[in-house]
Amino acid sequence: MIINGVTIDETFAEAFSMKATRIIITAHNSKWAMISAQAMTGMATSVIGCGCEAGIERTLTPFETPDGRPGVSVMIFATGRKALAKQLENRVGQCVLTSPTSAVYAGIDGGVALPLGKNLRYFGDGYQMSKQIGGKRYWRIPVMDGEFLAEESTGMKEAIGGGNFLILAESQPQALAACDAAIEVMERVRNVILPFPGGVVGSGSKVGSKYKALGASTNDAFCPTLKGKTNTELGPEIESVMEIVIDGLTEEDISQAMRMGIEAVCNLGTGNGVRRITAGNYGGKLGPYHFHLREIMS
Amino acid sequence: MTEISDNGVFEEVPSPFCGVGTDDLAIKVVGKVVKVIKNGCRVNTPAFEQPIGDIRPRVEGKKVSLKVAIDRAANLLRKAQLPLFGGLATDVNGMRETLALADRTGAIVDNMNFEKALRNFRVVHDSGWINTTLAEVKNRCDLLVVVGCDIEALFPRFFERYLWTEDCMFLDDPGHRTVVYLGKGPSGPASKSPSGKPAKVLACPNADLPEVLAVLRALVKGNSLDITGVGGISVGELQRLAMQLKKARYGVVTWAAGAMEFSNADLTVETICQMIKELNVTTRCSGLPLGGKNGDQTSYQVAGWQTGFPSRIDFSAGFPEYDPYLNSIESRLADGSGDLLLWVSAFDAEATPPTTRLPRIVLGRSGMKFEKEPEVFIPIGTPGIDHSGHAYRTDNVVALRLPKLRESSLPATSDILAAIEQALQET
Amino acid sequence: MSILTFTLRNRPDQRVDMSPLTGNMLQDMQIEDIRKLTLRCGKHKIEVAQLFDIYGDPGEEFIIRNSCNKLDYIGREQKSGEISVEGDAGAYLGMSMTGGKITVIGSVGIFAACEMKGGQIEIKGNTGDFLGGPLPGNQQGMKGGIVLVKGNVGQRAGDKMRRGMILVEGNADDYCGSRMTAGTIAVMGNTGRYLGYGMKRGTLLLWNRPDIPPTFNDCGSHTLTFLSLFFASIRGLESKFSDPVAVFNRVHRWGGDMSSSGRGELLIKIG
Amino acid sequence: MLIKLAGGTVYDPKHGVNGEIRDIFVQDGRVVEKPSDLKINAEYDLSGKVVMAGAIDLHTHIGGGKVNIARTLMPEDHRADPVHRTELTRSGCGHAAPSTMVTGYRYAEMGYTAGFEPALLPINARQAHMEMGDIPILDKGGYVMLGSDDFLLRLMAEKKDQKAINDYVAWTMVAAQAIGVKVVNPGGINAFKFNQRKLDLDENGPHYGVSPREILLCLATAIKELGVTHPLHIHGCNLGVPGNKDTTLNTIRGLEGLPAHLTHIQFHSYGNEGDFKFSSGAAEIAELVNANKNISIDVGQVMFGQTVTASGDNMRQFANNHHADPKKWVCMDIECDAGCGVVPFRYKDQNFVNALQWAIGLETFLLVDDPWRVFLTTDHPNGAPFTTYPHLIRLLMDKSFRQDMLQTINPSAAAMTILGSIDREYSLYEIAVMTRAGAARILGLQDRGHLGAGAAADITVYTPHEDKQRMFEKPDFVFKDGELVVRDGEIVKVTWGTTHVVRPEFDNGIEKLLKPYFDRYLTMKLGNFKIYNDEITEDGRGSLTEHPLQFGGAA
Repeated sequence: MIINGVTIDETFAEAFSMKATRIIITAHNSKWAMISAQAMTGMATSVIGCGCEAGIERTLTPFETPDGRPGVSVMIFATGRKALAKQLENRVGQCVLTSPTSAVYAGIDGGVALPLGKNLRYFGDGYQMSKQIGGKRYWRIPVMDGEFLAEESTGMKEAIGGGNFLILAESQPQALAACDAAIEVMERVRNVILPFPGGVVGSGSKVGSKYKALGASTNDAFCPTLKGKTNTELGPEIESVMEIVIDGLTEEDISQAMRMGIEAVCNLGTGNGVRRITAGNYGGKLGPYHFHLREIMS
Repeated sequence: MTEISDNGVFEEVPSPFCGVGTDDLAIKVVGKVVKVIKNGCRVNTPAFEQPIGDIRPRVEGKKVSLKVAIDRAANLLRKAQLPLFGGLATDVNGMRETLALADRTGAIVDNMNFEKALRNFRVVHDSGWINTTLAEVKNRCDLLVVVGCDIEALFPRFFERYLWTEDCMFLDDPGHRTVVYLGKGPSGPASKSPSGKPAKVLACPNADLPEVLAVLRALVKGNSLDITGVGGISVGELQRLAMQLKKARYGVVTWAAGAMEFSNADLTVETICQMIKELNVTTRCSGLPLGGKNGDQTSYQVAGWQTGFPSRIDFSAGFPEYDPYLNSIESRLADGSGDLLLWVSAFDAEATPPTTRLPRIVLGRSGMKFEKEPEVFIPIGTPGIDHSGHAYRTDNVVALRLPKLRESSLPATSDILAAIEQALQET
Repeated sequence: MSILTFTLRNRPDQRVDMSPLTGNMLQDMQIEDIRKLTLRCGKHKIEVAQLFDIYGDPGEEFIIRNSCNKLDYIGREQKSGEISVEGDAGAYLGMSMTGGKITVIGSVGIFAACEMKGGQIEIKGNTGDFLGGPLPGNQQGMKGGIVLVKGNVGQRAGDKMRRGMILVEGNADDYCGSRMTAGTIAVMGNTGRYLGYGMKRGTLLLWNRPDIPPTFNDCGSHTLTFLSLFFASIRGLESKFSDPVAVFNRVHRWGGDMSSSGRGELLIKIG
Repeated sequence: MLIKLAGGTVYDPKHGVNGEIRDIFVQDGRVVEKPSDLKINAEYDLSGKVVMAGAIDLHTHIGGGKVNIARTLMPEDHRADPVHRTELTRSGCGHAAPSTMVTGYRYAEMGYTAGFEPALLPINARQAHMEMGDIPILDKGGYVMLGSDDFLLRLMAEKKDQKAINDYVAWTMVAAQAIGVKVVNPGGINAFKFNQRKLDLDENGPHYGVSPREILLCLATAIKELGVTHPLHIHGCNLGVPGNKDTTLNTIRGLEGLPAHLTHIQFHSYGNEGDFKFSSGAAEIAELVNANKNISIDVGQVMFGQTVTASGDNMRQFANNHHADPKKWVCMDIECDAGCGVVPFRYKDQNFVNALQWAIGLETFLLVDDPWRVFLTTDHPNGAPFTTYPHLIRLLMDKSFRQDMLQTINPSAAAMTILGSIDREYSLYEIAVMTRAGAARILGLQDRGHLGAGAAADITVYTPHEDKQRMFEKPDFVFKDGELVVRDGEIVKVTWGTTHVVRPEFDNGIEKLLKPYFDRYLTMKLGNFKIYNDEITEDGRGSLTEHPLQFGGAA
């Protein structure tokens, strides 16, 4: 398959089962809601190194938040319920509770409950108060800037992590420009996050390493400077490869994000140095979800 | 046991009237005339000496035989859809029969003073208390806090018998006990110590007592408050009282629920009792509810063991249902659901039934007078004068054996009610 | 299809225990069987049809017409369904109900919403004492649901309340929120004396400044985020509380009752 | 009136009758030898039925101030178990602290014909008798409570001789119309009034400097010397305190061979081992009980569910108030006599401590060898209401049922008990011993608890059933003093039982000490304090039955 001169490989992205939740952070203004969200999703690119993958889903207008203030919706993915609960509590405790004027609410109702205010309340040292409003329980925790409001818990959902595609371009600036174009549209998709910095991975990895201590190492088959030294996947015209990783709640969500991203990349076409789109997989043995690029784009 | 001496004087006579279990009266009986000759008081003397009035029962104002009166009462009860049994001032056996008859006729029973007693009962229902009894007060109490009542007006011999005693097992000098009044002050000198030291009075209107007690409890807890005073009492004074309570070895806080004439006074009693519980974390302190005159406590005790509930019990469903608000006689007269009033008042001829359009059966102390003649009036004897019996005193622990002092031919409450129950079964 | 309607024929002499009639109990019954249901009335059990004229079709919804203050326990333990009371209601309205709705056009007696656990009660008139309280001896009053009173409420509203909301458009008498352990009581009118007496936790949200009880301490003026949620949650009610102009989140906060555990609050609207 | 109970399978341990088919004849309320020529007025064919004497509960709180406080404290408990009136029976309330009439009905409906109130405060004995006077059908009696009363402690502090103490004990028993003497947390209730929160066996109490051990010895000696059959009824120190088994072991050893009954011993059999510092001391205690023939016990079994605890031990009840469920409780100091504490409890099978308490009680039942010296009680209502007895009997008689129950309790507690390894199953004969013959013997009721000629015809007839709970909760017939009062588990006649008392002799000179003490320190006159016979008998339905004293070694 070739779209606008860009070759779509006959391959698939291999993705994994994860657990995910969403929370809503609000603040006095959108700036501070965003600062809190960015802080709590910081260093959350890969479960392997960070314990979770987290990202900002989107910003919310005052009409969309429970308390009528500007907000940000954040999603966080981990391999299991316990890990997710721990990361959620740590990150909300360290980055949302501490952030001035903030409040935090569930972004998913129902399902297995993950503690939000339920444990954070103890920060109140006995002065915390619970309120049940509209069938939900909230904790009001007295803090220096006023009162920190946290919903008792948020819901957890089954989710998918590791949707991806790789952009193969003639130069580094052209690969980056293609990523920018993809990210811009993919950010509009609901129920997904792009956990890596700015959504882009410049250093994709393979499983295993010659060094025993490491579980993953550089994906040499896609490293352009190793073309002559390794069993390369790259043709001579490729000088830079970048990857976009997508975590989402459902296969449809991820497929949609991939389609929109690849479309945007393909729209740039060969004239902008984009030559090929491929995807990362492990031969289909590790992850239960396979996102076939050509099916997605057909 | 009450002994009759050679000169016709009964010694060591217990009183069912005063509530505090006075049992050292000497009473001379000549014929049907009773005279208190020793240890009388404003409450007991007139109660014992009340002369006998009619001894013949009346039906619609006409003197009739006891049998006619009983049959008429039984007939009225048989027809009634919801008889109301009120007053309930009688002895243990009288109350036993009252409940038996109420159970049989599906009546509502409500003691005439329960509105007041409920201020204590709701506290026991809801949260409980730490209380003490009169002998412990006598031998241990080193600080007495009197909340909202003028003890000597209500219980004239309280101080003499239980505080300013000659002997005391655990205090070097019972005359050194400290007395503090909160709310109403004393009307006379009884609370003054033998050496002439008057009680300290932190006076406030009744309506401020809920808040004054709340402040005191907060201070006992060690909480600080924004205010400088409450009900005209400075917080400093209350802080001092809180310290006194904490330092006392055996503090006693007393109140008379009957004197707490403001709405929801049970919440104030609860505040007192919770405060006492909190004081007991480090020291000893107890409550002493005062009351129990004229058989009130007796009626609650017997109802308690026969039904589980103290008063305002509705038997109409075939089992006792307690509703301390809806089952008041007042409420059932107002809503029209009660259609017969049976009134028992064996101690006080003044304690007459409410005037109502309903037919009334009255078992009253001989001499009782009515604004409106009841359908049936049966004069009854007074326990402890006309017949023997049992009555409880205020602390609920001690039941007194009441002796018979004279031959008056006035029947006991229980005899009449049993006869009515019998008459009901016979037809 | 018309709504099942019970029209009280005469004001009964005895108080009537209406608890067998709830939305969830009647919805699957035949009209003949409903007519034969017995209600306790004083010493007697009498059939519903002796007290009421009955017409309409059984369903989750029904109407009690010509009601009076001797009909006790209306909607007791109701799980679902809707009862409309045209007239007054007696004591214990909606006691222990867990769901559904009761609307009363008139006024109600003591202990309305006693130990209520869920659902909604709307009273257009006034209520007696102990709204949302527990039975004597029980440790928890209302535990959930919403009670909206358009008139005034009696003394001791929300006694030992544990959860849920009581919304009063009119005035609240003395001892409002006594011994509350949680929950919210909002009063648009005036409140009586001894507010929050013995209150452990919970919120009294007031439109008008009351006499501050001496055992509540000043915690200053604040903008509280949770109030936005509170108002949002009742936006759907037909009430002054849902009027957008009623919404505020700036309050003066008083903490107490310091004679108890002192974690409750009076929140008084500013401005 | 002659009644023949024909062909039942009789268990009458006093006479060694173990499941033999016998006819029993009843005349004028008594069991009689087979009459030769009299006409039989009524005959009951009891073939296939089990026949025992009426059961006797020797420790049940059925009357007195603390019971009425418990009733007042628990309106919600009454609302949950209303009892309707019938043509025959009065209405009332049931469950944890039932009304007096219901107490009588429900006991009788389970085949019980006597119950003894173990905590008659002298000053409150009048009330206890009046409450018990309203308990139908059952015989009753009470143990007067001494040991924290200031008068006794004064006598001891003044080193008065044992005779003075004997006189005081006897005088009090007679004045209070008692059949025994109970001591509760000896000296401890008194110490609590001086703000002391704990009093160990060998610790001298405040003010008087008298130790609990001295009080126990002094009272147990008095009982023995006075010839009162029922040995001193002991509710020991440190009730409910983890590790209190050592106190209990020392108490038994300290009695120096004097007869004594240790009541609700389950609450006094706690070790302090394990992760939760709470463990079973039942095995050690049972071993010592087995070795000391002077000792009898009742268990005070805990059963799961709501109840209300009522005790004279306000020192310990105050300490336990934070366990109150629902959260309300009452404590009282009473008249220089004793005290009381009433605390509602909800024993939960998933609660480690409660579950282990349950197991400790059962271990005690099963490890004490001699059923003549261990009695079936829940310390009603403290461990559970008496209505749980049939369930308890099943636990004792049915190992596999016991094992099934063990599986359902808190697993940490299950792991801490040896219950699973005990194979013993009580036989019907042993049940008859512990609930009838043994109880009558230890109380000195010579004409109760057995079916020999001359015995009061208190007889219970059961249908044998694999499920012993079913068998014991609904007897076919119960006769009280020869009258059929229960048929198929329901009351068919309401009678009134007697009040059992003993009247040890004393030197009236003790009143020379008592009268001035009453006048100076108490609030009642000595003469008004005593309970006179006519107070119990005047209503025409109460009666008093005096039992003889025993000299030269009881039992």
